[in-house]
Parts: sequence; structure tokens; C-alpha cells
Amino acid sequence: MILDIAAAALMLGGAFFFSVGTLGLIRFPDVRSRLHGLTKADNLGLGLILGGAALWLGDWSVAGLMLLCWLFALAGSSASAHVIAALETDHAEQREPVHHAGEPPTPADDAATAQVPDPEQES
Amino acid sequence: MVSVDTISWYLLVSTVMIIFGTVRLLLVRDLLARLIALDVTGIGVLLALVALAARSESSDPVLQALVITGLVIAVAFTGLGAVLIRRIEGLREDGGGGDRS
Amino acid sequence: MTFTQFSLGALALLPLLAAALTMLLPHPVRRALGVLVALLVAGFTAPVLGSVTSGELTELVLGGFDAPLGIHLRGDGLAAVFLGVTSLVGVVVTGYAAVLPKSTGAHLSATSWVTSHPGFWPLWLGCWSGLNAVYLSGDLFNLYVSLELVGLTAVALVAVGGQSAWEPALRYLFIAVLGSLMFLAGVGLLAAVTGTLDLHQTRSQLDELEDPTLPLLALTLITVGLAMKVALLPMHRWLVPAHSAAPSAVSPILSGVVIKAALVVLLRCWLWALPAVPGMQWLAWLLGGLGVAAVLVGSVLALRQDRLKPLVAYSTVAQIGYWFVAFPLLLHGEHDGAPLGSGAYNGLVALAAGHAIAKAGLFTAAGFLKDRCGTDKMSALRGAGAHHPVLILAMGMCAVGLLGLPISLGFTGKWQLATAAVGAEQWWVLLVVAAGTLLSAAYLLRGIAPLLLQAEVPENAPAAGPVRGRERLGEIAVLIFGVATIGTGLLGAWLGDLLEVGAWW
Amino acid sequence: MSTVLDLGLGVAVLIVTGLSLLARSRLVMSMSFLVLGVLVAIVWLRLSSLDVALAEAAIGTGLLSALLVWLAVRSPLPPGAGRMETSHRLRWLRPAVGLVAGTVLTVVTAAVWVRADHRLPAWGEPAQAQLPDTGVEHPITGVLLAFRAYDTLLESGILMLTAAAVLALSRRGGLSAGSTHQLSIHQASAALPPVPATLSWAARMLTPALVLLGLWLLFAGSTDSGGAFQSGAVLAAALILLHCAQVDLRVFQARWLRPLLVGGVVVFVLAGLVGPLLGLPWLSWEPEWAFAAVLVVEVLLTAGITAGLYALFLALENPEGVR
Repeated sequence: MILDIAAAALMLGGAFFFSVGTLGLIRFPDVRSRLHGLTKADNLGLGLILGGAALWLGDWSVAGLMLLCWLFALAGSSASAHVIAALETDHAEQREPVHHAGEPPTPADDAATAQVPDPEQES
Repeated sequence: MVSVDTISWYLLVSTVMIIFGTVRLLLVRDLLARLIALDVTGIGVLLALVALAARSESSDPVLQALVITGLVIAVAFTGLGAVLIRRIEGLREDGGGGDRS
Repeated sequence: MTFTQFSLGALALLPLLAAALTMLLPHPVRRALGVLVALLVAGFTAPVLGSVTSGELTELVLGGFDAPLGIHLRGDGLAAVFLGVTSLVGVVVTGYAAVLPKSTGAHLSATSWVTSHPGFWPLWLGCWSGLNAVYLSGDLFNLYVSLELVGLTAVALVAVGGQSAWEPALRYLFIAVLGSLMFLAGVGLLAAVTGTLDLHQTRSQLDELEDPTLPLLALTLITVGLAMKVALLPMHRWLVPAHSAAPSAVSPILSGVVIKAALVVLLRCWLWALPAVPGMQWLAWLLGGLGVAAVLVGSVLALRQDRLKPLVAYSTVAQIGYWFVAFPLLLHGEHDGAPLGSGAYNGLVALAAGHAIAKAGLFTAAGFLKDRCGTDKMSALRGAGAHHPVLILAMGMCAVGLLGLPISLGFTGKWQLATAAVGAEQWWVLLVVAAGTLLSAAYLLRGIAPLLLQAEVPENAPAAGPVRGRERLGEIAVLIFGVATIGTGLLGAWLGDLLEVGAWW
Repeated sequence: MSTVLDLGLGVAVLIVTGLSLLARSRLVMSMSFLVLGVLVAIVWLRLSSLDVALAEAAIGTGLLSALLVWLAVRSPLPPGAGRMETSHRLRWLRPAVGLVAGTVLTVVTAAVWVRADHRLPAWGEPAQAQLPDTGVEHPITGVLLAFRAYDTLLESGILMLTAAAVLALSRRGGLSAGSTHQLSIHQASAALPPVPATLSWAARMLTPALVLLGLWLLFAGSTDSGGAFQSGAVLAAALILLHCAQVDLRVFQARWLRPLLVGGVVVFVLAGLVGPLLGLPWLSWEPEWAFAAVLVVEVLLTAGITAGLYALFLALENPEGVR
């Protein structure tokens, strides 16, 4: 009985952290603070929910699987957050947003760039 | 064993998705919106098939195999549609640059 | 396992294997392998035609697992006729594409657009295997997968035509895939009630079913989905840009055989899969009405075209109308045996087969002229006939087939359709057939006449260039289509016997 | 209790569908389509079909979204803003027609669904009875690779030919210079922003795990849920991760992508041809060596699907694509 209450408490906590993370995503002004809010709160929320689920199911192998899931989620989200932050700061100014093609590559230089990789690719 | 009213609920959801996707596909003009509407219709039809599979006690393997086949076909036509949209919009960005074949 | 059963499987899988192999080969070897495989597939069609002529229906149980679980391939009359027509059109178009690589589309080399496209060959062989799979398949979900294979490869074949063909290809993709998904929804509905996916077993299960609403809804979904893929009138707007922007070797494939795949599936579902459900009459009359509208609207729009390929594409829209005019007659003769239904059925199949061969010839000729003279504007093509007398002769023979003048399958079809209509006291069909024939005469002459006129403009048009040996071979391909249109006109009776085997009545 | 959860899940799916269809900007559409994929994967689990949930999560959500995001990012109109609908005179007409037609059709179809007296599929018992002949314990893999192997063959043909079509739309029609059949989707020659250290670290760390998971899914397919399609998607994800980390895959692409793409279908057809040589119908395998045949076909099918999905990603991501 105690385990069920503990599991329920963990899951509620996890849900709370998820909603806080989402709130952070909506409210924070710039990219870095949003990333900060998202990765920290959501990962903690995920960990709590997985812990609650493992407690609820009460099976060690499932708990191990949940832990593995959590580690992969942590690796994935932290790496991507880091990459987004790095790209955002280095290139916020000089690189116009990718979707705005700015001036389309004129066919002339398109040809030039086309020539460049070919010979090297053949060798 | 999934209860009968759950199955009819998901059949209703799949019907709404199919019709919503079809109507949206026929009415909207933006290319990516049409591609996503096509995909939503595909997911709706597959949802109906899986709901039918859930009727037999351990959900029916043949219908599940059909849905997996349907999923891979959905990726195929979405990939082809995406590349075609990319080429058309590349053309529009250039204002139809390059000699038109 | 007899050789005919082996050839059933080979017809569907050999072109797919060849499509896979051609992707590994450089361009010249692809053309050689393509022609070789085309002849092989035509060879495998012969035993199927032979066994159906001798009256027995060959059936192949794939993998040895029986009907509800496994898939059956059935070589019945309808399949044999369309296999034969597809093989004829396929072999000639493959030869044309191999001889004139310019006709297979345009691809971007390092810097500029080059005519001829290596990607044509795997896509065309894949499309051919999909077509054979559609004709032979006896399983509803397998029909969906084969239709999807035909649809996606047809879209890719249109897109291979270069920059101007991308937008029509995308529109074609949306409509073709939406049609397949609605067909799959209809199949899901049927499977929910009958518990099986096989055509014959679905029929027997539905016979015992008393409540007709679900089969009727399933049939409506299937009919709307397939009418999109066949481009029946309200849903025909994707056809003209796609077929006219496609490269000159692809247009005959699209108009000739790809549309017939959806028609065959429609016939399978209407006649084989479902019994005469009470509500079907209204749906058949709706299709008949749309058919009449398609014949009239398609012909009038064809008259207003100033370019050759859109004109031929609109004539496809008009000819599609004829097939759907026959639908109310198919079910009409249900109560007094099936003499009337079989007459309309024979007429419909003869019309479709005749249209396949004649339209393939006309589109090849139109593409040939476009490749040679750079444009298919009829005003610019004045007097082009002087350099290509054989081509104009062949275009004339194909026009005879499309018009339905005597010795052609089109005539056999219209004759059988008219007799079935008279038998069923449906006089309006005669009016539609007569009006359609006159209108098609008008727009076909409008397409061919300028080619024969003496060109006032001095001989500086590109067509003035000396005709190379290859172009002569290209003209021979169109001549084969013309001769085939007239030749198959004599086979009307044999066609009727073929269709008796494994018929639904 | 379960119906409340299902009700909530169904309503959530409908809301996200509405969001993904009616959104104005492309980024919102692709993101809500990704969320829709996740929710539908959970719905598959609620309907107790684990294989389909795996396939949906790997292929439907993972790879489809990777493709759609490229479209949203590289589109002419900026993803954030831009009203797609041109406002013409009867602006309210289109939505009104759509709404009315939609509700009428939904009511009619739902009425038919509810009143239909369902019948359980007739292939339940024969499937159980003949499963041992297929040499595979898991029923779904048995259906995919033995009972309805013809469907799977045509469908892997579809994926191969879609990849061929995508190659045909790229530069030089997919063939490299001269007659060598190397792939010619060359990469962005414009200097890509230098890759942050973490991405290459993540790629080095995650890729072995992804490949291991993919191979496990493949071989687990014969006894438990998993199989060629799910493992193909996971392996394609590993390739995409390596490609994003700008690991030099050009040698692999140029030499191996095309044979891998084609190998699956060729071996499947040849394996199908073995039947007729022994007097059996097409695509039939003796129970003794059925497991070996199914395994070989499944491994090469996975390679084919991985190559096909990777080619789709390459053609989309490639900014030097055919203008």
C-alpha cells in the first residue's frame, strides 16, 4: 500500500515538473533560457515518472529498463540542447536564417560550386 | 481483450481523422499542409484497421501486418511528396531561374 | 505446379527484379536490359492467354497458404485481356524509349539540363510489375498495395520529365494517394463485416448478409477513391497537366495502361466482390450520369485546345466517360439472367482495350512531334506531316480506333454497348455514343489536319532537319500501334470468349 | 477506468490533428504532426498491438518528422509568419463548406460503423495452425514474411522505387559522372557551420547503442515483436545522426548505398523463385529451411529499408539539390 502511495506521489511530482518546464518554454524570452527551463525541468519530471512507474510495477528488470530509458533521454536532450545553444550564439548574427534563401545562388556560381566537389569526389 | 465500446470509440476517432484530413487536403492550397493532410488521412485509415484488429482476443496478427505495410507505404509517399515540394519551392525561390526544360 | 501458374508469378515479379537490377547498371546497359525484360514479360503473357483461350482459369496459391490467410493470383478472362494489352503497349513503348532516349525525360547534369533520363527504366519496369500484379491479384489488400506501387511509380515517371513536370506530378501524387487511401478504407469496412480479404470469399460472405448499408458505404468509398485514380469527370483536373507535361515515352504509358489498373479494380469490386445490393442501382446511375458529362465536357474542352498533347489528354477524359456510361447497364440485366450485363461488360472491356492501344499510339506520335519540332503548338506544327508520312498514317489509324469507326476494338465496344442499351431500353446511351463519336471526330481532325496542310511559312521550322535513322524507328513504333488498333478490331469475338472464363455471372 | 483514459487519449488525438491541419505556419504543422505520431503510437499500445506501436514510433514519428522538419525550415515563406490562405472575396465559404461536408460524412459513417454486426476474421485458426511451417514463432513476422510475403515484397519494392525516384530527381539523374554507378547526391559544398563538440561526442556515444538496438530488434523479430521495418528505421536514424555530425559518409554513400537499396528486393525475389524450382508455388519455403530463408530475407530487407530511408533524408537535406 505504501509503495502505491509513493509511486503516485512520484508520478504527480513528475507531472508537476513537466508542466513547469512547459510553462518555462512559453514564458521565457530568449532561446537559451527556454532550453534551460526545458531540459532541466522535463528531464527531472521524466525521471520521477519513470521511478513512479517502476515502483508501481514493482519489478527490478523493468526498473532497470526504465533507468536505461532515462539515461538515453538525458543523453539525447542534453546533447541537442547543447548543440542548439552553441549554434544559436555563434551564428545568430552573421548567418541569415536558413529558411530565408536571401539571394538565390545564381546558376553561374551554382555551376562553380558544382564543379568543385566533383573532381575531388572522383579521386 | 479490448472492450467493445473502446473499439467503437477509436473507430469514431479514425473516421473523424479520415474525413478531416480528406476535406482539408481538397480545400487548402499550401503544399506542406496538403502533404500533412494526406498523412493524417493515412493514419486515420490505419487507426481504423488496428481498431478492427483489436476485436479478436490477442489482437489479430494479419491486420497488424497490414498496418505495418501501410505505415511503410505512408513513409514512401510522404518522402516522394516532400522531395517534390522541395524541388518546386526551390524553383519558385529562383523565380523559375535556369533554362526551363 | 504448371508452367502457366509459374508464369502468373513471373509476370508480377520479373519486372520488379529487373527494376532492381537496372538501378545498379549504367545508362546504355539499362536500355538493353529493359528491352530484353519487355520481351520476356510479353513471352510470359502467352501461356496465360493460351490457357484462358482453352477455357480454364489458372490459379496460383502464393506460398501454399490457402485463401483467407494467403493470397491467390487468378488468371481469368479480364486479367488475360488486360495483360495482353499491357504487354503490347509495354513492348512497343520500351522499344521507342530505348531507340529514342530523348523521349525519357530530362535530368540536370553538373550544369545544364540534358535530355534522356536514366531513372526512367527502374520506374517503368516497377510500374509494369505493379500493373501485372493488379490484374492478377485476387486479394483486396494486395490490390491496394499494387495500386499504390502503380500510383507512386507513375508519379515519379511524370516527375522525371524535368522542371515543368514537377508541379503536375505533385498534384497527381495527392489525388492518386488519396484515392488509394479511400479504397483501403472501403476494404477495411468490408473486412470488418466479411472477416476475409479474398474476392470470392467476400462475395459468398456478403451474399448471406441481410443488412446492405455497410457494403453500400464500402462500395461508395471504393468507387469514389478509384474514380479519383481513373480521373472521372469531377476529379479529372489532375490528368491533363500530368499527361501533357510527362516525357513523350511516359504519356502513352499513363494514358494507355496506368488508368486501366484502377478501372480493373473497380470492375473487380463492383462485379466480383459485391452481390447486387439494392442501393447499387442509384450509384450505377450516378456513375452513368458522370460518364455522360465526361464524354461531353471532355470533348468540348478538347476542341478548345491549341496544343497537341493537352488535346490528346482531354480526349482521354472523354473516352473515360464511355466506360462509366456502361455501368448502369452492367447491373440492369440482373433479374433476367445476365445476357444484357455480359453484353455491356464485353463492350466496356473492348472499349477500354481499344482505347489503350489507340491512345498509346496517338500520345507517342504527339510526343515524337514535340521532341522533333520543340513544341506541340498546333499552329507551329503546320506542314510537319510532309517529313513524316508514316507518322501521319499511323496517327490516322489510331484516330480510327478512338473514333470507333468499323474495323477497330473501339467499334466493337460501341456496337456491343449499343446493343446492350437497346436490349435494356436505355435509348439515351445511343444518343451519348453518337454525340461522343461526332465530337471526337471533330477534335481528332482538328489535331491531325494542320499536320497535312501545306506549310505557308518557309521551310525554316526545326522539323526541316534531316530525319535520322533513329527517328525512322520511332515512327515504326507508332505505325505498330496503328496497325494493332486495326488488327485487334478483328479479334472482337475472341475477346468475348476470353471474358467468359471466370466471369462473375 | 480504461474508457476514461481512452476518451482522453482520443480527444487529445483529435485536438492535435486539428492543430496540425489548421495551423498557419509550417513549423507548427510539422511539430504538431510529430506530437500526433507520438499520441497515435500510444493509441496503438492501448489497442494492444505492440509491433505497430514500435513501427509507428520509429518510422511514422521519427523519420517522417525528420523529413517534414527539413521542409518547414527550407520553405520560401518563413516558418513563423506568413498567412498561407490568400484572402479572396468569399473567405468564409471554404471553411463553411468543409465543416458542413465533414460533419455530414462523419455522422453517416459513424452510424454505419456502430450498427454493423462485426464478424471476427476467418484466418484466426489457420494462422495458428500453420505458424510452425513458417519457421518463425512470432505471428506478425510469420504473416509478414511467410503467409503474405507477396505483400511485403511489393511493399519493399515500393520503398526501393521511391528511393529510385528521389535519386532520379537529384543531380545527374542519380548516376555519377561517366558510367560508374556511384551515387551523385553530393553534399553541401557551401561551408556548413562547424559542428559543436557535443554533437560529435553524442554521435560517437549514441551510434553504437542505436546500431545494437536496431540489430536486436531485427533478430528479436522472429520470436518477439520487432522485425525488419522497425530495425531498418532505427538503423537509418543512426546513419542520419552520423551524417548530421558531419562524419564523412561519402565513401559509403557513393559505393554502398545503391547496392544495399537494391539487395533486399533482389534476394526476396530470388528466394521466392526457389519454390517453383522445387515444384512448389511461388514464395513458398519448406518448413525445414524456412527459418534460414526468412532470416536472410529479413536481414537484407532491413538493409534495403535503411538505405531507402537514408536516401530520402539525403535528397531532402541536400541544399545543393536540383534547382
